[in-house]
Amino acid sequence: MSHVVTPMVEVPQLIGESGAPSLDLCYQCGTCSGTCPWNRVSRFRVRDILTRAQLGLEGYEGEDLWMCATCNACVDRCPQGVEIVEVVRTIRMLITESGAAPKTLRAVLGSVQSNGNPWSGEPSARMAWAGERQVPRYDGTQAHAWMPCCAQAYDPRNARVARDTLRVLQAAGVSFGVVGGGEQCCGDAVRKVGAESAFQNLAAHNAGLFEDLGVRDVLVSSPHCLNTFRKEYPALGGRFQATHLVEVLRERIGSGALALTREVPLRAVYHDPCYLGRHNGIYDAPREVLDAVPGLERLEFHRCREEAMCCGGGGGRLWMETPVEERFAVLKLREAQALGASAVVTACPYCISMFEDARTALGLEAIQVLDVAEVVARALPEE
Amino acid sequence: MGDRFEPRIAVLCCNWCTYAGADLAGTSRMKYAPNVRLVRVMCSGRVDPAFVLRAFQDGADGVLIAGCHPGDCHYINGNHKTMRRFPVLQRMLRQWGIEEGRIRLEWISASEGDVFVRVVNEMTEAVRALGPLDWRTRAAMVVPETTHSPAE
Amino acid sequence: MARIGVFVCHCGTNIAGVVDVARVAEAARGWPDVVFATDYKFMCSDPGQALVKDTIVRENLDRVVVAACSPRMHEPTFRKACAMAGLNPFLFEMANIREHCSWVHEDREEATRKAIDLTRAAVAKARLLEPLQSRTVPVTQKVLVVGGGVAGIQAALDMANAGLKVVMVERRQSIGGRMAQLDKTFPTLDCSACILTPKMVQVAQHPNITLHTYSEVEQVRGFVGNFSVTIRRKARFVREDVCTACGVCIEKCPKKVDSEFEEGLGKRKAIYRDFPQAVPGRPVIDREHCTYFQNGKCRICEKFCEPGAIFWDDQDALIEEQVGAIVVATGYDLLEPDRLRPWGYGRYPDVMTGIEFERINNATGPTGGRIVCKDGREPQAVAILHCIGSRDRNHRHYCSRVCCMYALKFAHLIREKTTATVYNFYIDMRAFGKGYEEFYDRLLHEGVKFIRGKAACVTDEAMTPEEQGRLVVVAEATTLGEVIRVPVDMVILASAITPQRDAPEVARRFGMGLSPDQFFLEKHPKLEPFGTATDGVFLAGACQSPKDIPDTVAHAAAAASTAMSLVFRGIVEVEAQTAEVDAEACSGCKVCQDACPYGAISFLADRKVAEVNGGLCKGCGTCVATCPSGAIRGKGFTDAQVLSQIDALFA
Amino acid sequence: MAEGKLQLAMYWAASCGGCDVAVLDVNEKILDIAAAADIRLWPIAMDFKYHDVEGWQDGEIDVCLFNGAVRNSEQAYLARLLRRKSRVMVAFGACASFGGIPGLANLHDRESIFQAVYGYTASTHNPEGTRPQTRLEVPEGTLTLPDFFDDVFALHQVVPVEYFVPGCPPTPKTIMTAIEAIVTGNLPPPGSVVGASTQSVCEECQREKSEKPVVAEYHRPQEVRVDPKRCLLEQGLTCMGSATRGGCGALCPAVNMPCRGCYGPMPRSLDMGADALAAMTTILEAADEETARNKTGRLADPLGTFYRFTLPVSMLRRAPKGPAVHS
Repeated sequence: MSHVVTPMVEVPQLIGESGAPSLDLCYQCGTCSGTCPWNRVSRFRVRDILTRAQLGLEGYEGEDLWMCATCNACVDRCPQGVEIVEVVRTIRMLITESGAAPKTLRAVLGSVQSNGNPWSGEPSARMAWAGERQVPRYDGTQAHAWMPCCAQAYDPRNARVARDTLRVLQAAGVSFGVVGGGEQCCGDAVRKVGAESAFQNLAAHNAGLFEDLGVRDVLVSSPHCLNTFRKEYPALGGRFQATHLVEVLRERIGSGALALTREVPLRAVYHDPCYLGRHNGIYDAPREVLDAVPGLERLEFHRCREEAMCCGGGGGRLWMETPVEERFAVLKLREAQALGASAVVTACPYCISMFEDARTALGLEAIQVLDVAEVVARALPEE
Repeated sequence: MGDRFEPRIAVLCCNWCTYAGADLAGTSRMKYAPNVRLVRVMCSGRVDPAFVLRAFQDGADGVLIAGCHPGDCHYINGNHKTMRRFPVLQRMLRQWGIEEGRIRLEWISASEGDVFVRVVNEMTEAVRALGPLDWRTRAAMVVPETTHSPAE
Repeated sequence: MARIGVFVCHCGTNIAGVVDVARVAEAARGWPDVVFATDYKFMCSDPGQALVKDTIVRENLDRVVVAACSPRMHEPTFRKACAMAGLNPFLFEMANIREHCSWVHEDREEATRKAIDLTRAAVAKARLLEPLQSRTVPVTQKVLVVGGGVAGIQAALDMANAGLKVVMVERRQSIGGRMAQLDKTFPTLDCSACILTPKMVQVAQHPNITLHTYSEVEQVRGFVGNFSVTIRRKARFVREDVCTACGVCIEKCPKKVDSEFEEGLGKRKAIYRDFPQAVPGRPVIDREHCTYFQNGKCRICEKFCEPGAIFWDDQDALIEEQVGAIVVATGYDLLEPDRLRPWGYGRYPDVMTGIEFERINNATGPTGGRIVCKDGREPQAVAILHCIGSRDRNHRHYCSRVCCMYALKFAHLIREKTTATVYNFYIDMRAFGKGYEEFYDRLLHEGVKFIRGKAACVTDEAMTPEEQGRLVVVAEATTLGEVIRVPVDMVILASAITPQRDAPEVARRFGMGLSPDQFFLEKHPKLEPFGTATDGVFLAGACQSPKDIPDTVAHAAAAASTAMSLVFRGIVEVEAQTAEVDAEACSGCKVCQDACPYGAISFLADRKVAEVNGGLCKGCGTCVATCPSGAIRGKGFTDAQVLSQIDALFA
Repeated sequence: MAEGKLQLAMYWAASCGGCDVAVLDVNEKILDIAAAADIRLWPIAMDFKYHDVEGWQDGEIDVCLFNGAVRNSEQAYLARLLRRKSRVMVAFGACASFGGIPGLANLHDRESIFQAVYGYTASTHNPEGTRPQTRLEVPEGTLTLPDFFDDVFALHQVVPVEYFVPGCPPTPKTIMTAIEAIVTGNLPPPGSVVGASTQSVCEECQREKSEKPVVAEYHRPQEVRVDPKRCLLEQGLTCMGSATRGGCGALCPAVNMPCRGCYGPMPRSLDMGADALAAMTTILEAADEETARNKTGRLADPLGTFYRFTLPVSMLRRAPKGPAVHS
């Protein structure tokens, strides 16, 4: 019995026209698969998707398509400049927009539709994380409009980060106010799973809201918000800048406005969030902030900075199931353990969730998972 | 050709790249709109902005300046001068009321006969859409026969 | 009143099939100053040219217009015909009614109207043409060769053997270049030094070659046939007429420095020659590292120099040379090392570049030719990674052309000298030269492993016990669709061949262009791959693009022969259609100085006017368009001439 | 000139009056003029009526110095009238010679100018939308106003002109040189510029130029601290000196102001704006298109800069009439 396949060139043409013309450039060297973090734990090969998509052969749209965590490691290294993440996103879009998104994503996308966030959180409860705390509202006069991530608004673990961030921002004398409830999810991950129209709605809502409020700069806690605000909103009418918390903290510490005085005796290994690092080139700011914390000893993962391994939570992976042994965060926690670290510190709510899950799965009590904001909060002088 | 407006387009181009590219379009028997007339100079750097003004003044509806790609100039960097002049020329013509689409700068190499054809066709269509410039009529200056009879 | 003759060519049916040529000639008869117009089957044929010549005489024509094909094709033909009939050849103008008209349009009426327009424009310009004189100038019978690698050596010897005086300038202490660093050469595996050093010695001994090593070309002035070159001969602190090259000074010098020739893998002294067979053999003192220059003490070399050749007061010397042509053979460099980090270079000592491996494998190199890891062990497995930085938009877009073959050569040499397993990680195998595919086949027979997939990274992070303490190459074996991890002990990176870092500056100095990849730009990629934008300046070897040795030698020989044909001809014609400044109208604003790509315009400070050097001017006309006073005339393309064409076409 | 005193007329049309003041600026030499000439007409200094001039015989005036551009019917009438009465007609000053600053109005037509002036400018209060009328009947008779033209003309575009004396205004030296030439009859062929140089302002400018002038970036004069010694163009100021006829003595550059081009184009110029554009952009440092676009973008108002005084005599002369093609 023979098994032969026939190319269907309409497929690559459609992908090209739908947003990823660089697909054609792939010359099958395999650098992407060789760079991909999945190669340690699974047989997922992104080049396989590219080759199949180039020829329109069955398999490009299969389950593997949903594996990609959009960490950008392959894109950075691709010798042909193929925008691999864009290719994946575009194919996902063709599928999701036709209503065929994987089941695991449907609840999330439904929540985005009805609540404006992926966490099934009530829009009216968006500021609930703050409890009784007085949080200044953005009134057009402050330098930054602070927008905590949806994860921080609705996920209890990340809500702690938001509360510490509030303390830190106030201690640092940052001029800010929160948007305060009307905002919706930035849409980065929504777009990466291919829900383009949902993303467009979110973006139109937020861009309009910021415009109405006269926002010039959005201070974000999530690198995903940063990425989409900086790179995708401008084309959709967003006329504001975006700054990540670590950039502000670095500036405040550097200028002497924020003094970190309390010892924080941690052996902390910093995990580079893909969307802060590779996607936006911010590697030094979080490290400089941590280095300003008294008593903190900073370690590095074997693969760090440009080569850092993803936590596994990007590109919608946060909402999908991964066997424990295949979770990147699990691998990284083990490495942190081997390094003798007492904490993994990062600067992204998705990374926090992924690492916390991994910690639970491994039953690792000895290692804390912390956001840079939490570490800095601990170093603040006592109130 | 019917009644549609046939624009007249001047191509001021260099000998080495664009003129040769147009030659290649010819030897390859490619077909393009007959609306262009080439004026050959040795380098696009020789294109005095006054040549462009004169073409419009004479009645051209569009002017294409074309030369070697930056970095490929037969005269090292004569085309860099064109590249620097052009944006100001285009802006200045806009001030005169000559639309941007009527004046174009393109880099067309000796091997790009197809590009020459595409550019010429595109420009012909674009200028056709803009309609006649008709400078001599629309910007005519005629002193009215004065009927002025000074009254005390 | 001009007397203009117009000749309209049928070019068989090429023109006449679409354009009504008789109507073009008819129209021309009605234009002012046209005293004769006709159409004819083939204007470029002998009878066609005879028609032009006879008519010039019979009708007493003082201008000729031929409406036919592209002037790029037959302008020289008809100019010659005019000249033969006693008419200045620059009183000729051509209308291109074939390439620009009959071949690109189908509608007969449209095409004929356009042909008439084009011919009218040519006549309008012809009316204003002026006689011009082509000038010739003598050519200096000497050639400069810049760079003493195999390309420069080949070019210099070819020319010197033909009896031409050659001046060779080499930046380093010795000639020999990259080829001198290589051990064996593919695919024949002959010893690089064995075939190169005799040629190096020939250069040194050749009566027609003046060799300046440890020297650089600082300035180039003049134009084809008449270049004047300033060479900086760096102070070497060793009297060349006294030194016997015995080498005792080198032996005694206490100061060790990383050797450039050994790619930093070995040491040299502060008084040194690049390698034992260096040509010239006389050493130089490296002022930057010499202890005496650093703190005023030592002078051990001086004590041991029996002939007394050490000369502390030596100074850089500026040498002026007049040459008729220049061959640039400045070679190549390798990819910036920091770009190699993903493949472990700079992190792991046993990751090396190809050129480093050449030195390790070389009997005169730092390990005496033993293929060993940094710790002295022989490797059990070696990976050779192809396309590192080549064919890669993040680094260099082009193929470096020699890596596939030298990777095969390395594999062979490793198999020959060790028991190591050798892996080649490649994207495509490019074995295009004579005997290359056969060499590839030979390596397959030798059991070398080929993995089709580019190495993504090299790491020491072990995932299995076999990987412990070794280097792991990670790649997708794309034919399998499996990511494989290969533990090895040594990694050789076939890193991209790049232009010399100072290529842009050198290009400016010699008036050459740069390709987008920053290699020197050839005059024509097919037909003149050794010429440059500046007449009389030629390219040889890898400074134009990556080349292997046979291609380099062939390229160099071609550059030499072209340079020779220029020099031996003895005279060179300089452009007649140049720019000229009317000193009366020039106000000395100097704006034209920057416009000229050739530095052909100088400012006469005493008269406060600009002047064009007719030898340097190539007639591009950029200064003409730039001059705000209208004081510069572009001969052959004057303002009035170009405007007459525009008016004829559009007024 | 023939025996007797020179019969001199001076008139101003569309101009600011500066040219007339410039004549006074020759100081005590005005007495020499008065000694050599009978000033028959000079509206700025003395009262005249149309019929005075109409009553002269044709050719009765030796020289008429006519300043100002022609932009309405009265000016055209007087240009023609004075032409008839004068043996030598001199376009005096930049406006008469080239259209001058009023000539920049050629970017618009009468209708759009009226719309602005009687319509929407901030200082306009004209609820009835009143527009000037050329005739108005009142009980006392008919009132007339000159007819406002669509175009601004240089004098020679209306009547034949023998000589041109450029400048905004002509410098005293230019005026005296021109008048001496006229008085002594030592004149170049008709159609020539008198009182000015055949070289550019650069020739007279004392500023230092480098061997190869290049401009890093263009600035407006208020944006930079000007080096008092160096060439203004090289400092990135849009100095028109290299494209402008000299004779003024480079007065503006001498006081750190870039030349604005009031002496008009060079003798061999095809088009003054094209000259200046080519010169200023060619020497701008920019090795790629994006830099070229960005840097040339700093060259503000190219048309107004390059044709500040010469729009009506440029190749394109004016913008197309009728509805504007762009806002």
